[in-house]
Amino acid sequence: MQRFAIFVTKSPYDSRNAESALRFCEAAITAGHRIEQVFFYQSGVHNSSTFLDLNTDEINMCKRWSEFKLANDVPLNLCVTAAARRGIVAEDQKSKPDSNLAAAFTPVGMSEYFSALNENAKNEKDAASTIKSIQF
Amino acid sequence: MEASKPHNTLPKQDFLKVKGRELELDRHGYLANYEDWSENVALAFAEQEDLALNDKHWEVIRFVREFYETYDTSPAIRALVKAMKEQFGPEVGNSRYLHRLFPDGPAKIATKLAGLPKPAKCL
Amino acid sequence: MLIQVLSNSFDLVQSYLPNSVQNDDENKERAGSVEADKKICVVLLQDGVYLYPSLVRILEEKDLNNLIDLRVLDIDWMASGLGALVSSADKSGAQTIERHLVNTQQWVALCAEHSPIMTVQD
Amino acid sequence: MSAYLLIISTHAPYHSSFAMDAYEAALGATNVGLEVRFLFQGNGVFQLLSAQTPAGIQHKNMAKKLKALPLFDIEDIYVCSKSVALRFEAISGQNHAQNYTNEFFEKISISDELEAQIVNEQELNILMANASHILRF
Repeated sequence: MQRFAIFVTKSPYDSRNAESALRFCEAAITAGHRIEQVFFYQSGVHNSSTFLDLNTDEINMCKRWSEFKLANDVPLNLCVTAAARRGIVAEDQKSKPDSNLAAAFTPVGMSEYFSALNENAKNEKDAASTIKSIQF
Repeated sequence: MEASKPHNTLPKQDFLKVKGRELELDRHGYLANYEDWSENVALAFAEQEDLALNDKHWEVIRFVREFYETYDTSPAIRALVKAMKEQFGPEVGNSRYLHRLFPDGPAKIATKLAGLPKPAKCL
Repeated sequence: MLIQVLSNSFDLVQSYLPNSVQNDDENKERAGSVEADKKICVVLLQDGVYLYPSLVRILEEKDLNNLIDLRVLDIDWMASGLGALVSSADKSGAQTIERHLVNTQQWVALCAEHSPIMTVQD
Repeated sequence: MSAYLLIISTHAPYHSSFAMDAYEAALGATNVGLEVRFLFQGNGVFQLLSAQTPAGIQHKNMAKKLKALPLFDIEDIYVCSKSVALRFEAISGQNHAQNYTNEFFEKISISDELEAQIVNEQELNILMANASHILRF
């Protein structure tokens, strides 16, 4: 069993980056590995937007990630600063009554991703417990 | 006919009144233009924060402005402590000392008083 | 080490590949390397699959097959339509690509096996 | 061998957010005590030109920002020598390439106290292979 942390950096629709990331996550879980978290950075934060509006024969990544979370209980974290800069906001941010952040996603600081990797460094001797970072 | 709802407008602008001038603020309540700063700006913000400024406060305020000019970055707490330690030694360059001066968070408040943008949350 | 390639920029990818077999022992010792002499696994995904013909040629020419384990994700390869081209241009090409194709499960297994994992994209 | 995260910064400073994104990711990582090594590669080496004056485009000066790296405990900073050589050949298009390259190496220094380390291809491969994690921007 390997533990993975997934780092997604590209916006859906513009690229197929996030689709590969999700496919990886699902296959990894099927194979008995663990996905500790998926972290969205740079344009990757657009994956969390409920404003994505696609035809039914196209891939809606926000919906896909939300379903993935429901099925597998994997935290979907996004960098709160990267999100704010790209107009993705959560409801509780004051002065902004509306929100386009899907409920499955949690706005966090960058440290959320790196603490997971750091925990890794401390347990270096125990290879099975180390978390591997994969960027998309 | 019902008046259309003005929901696609930019957020309302806030201002800081300093000596009869209205200075633009950003949405975090920080000074929008770094060049608008003067000591009176620091005093006006200090009043908002219920803070009576002494020489030690001013030393930090001037230091963070200098930091910003050198590095084009609002200093987050860790960098602020390290930089102050290098310049003033460990008595001043430690986070307990700075927290005593600015109980609501030295990086957060000192940068505000110094007219800088709010340091990024996640750094 | 595993390199995931999502870009079809040849220069970009080439800059991460070892240049030739003659590995510089002196340099390795200087940096105290333990890992550097391990085989590099290169997995082509998305647009990376278009580099497959060039990479196969480079590996042959520079005799890098002992240093680089080249893999191509099957679904992305199928999507590209390159398969028909490669097999019609060169009879042995069809067999070669068979050896390099991996499915999603095998890709995951490779990632579980190698460390670190670097992604090259535009 | 200590565990470290290698951040590779491969974009020039002002056209896109990549340079800033790499920089902020590095700062975020040291914030939780992770050891970070920072590599400038490809067009990323353009971030190191010391005479950047971006006031006209209303951007923050990347060269100035980079000088703060040591204050965030990032002290292992590397520059890919091949990337520099390739780019200055392209700029000069002539035999001045070597002069430009030498000039570049003389002028870059992240801060007065800290020199970036110039690495060749082999050193680079080792730097990557020995990393615990790599993020490339």
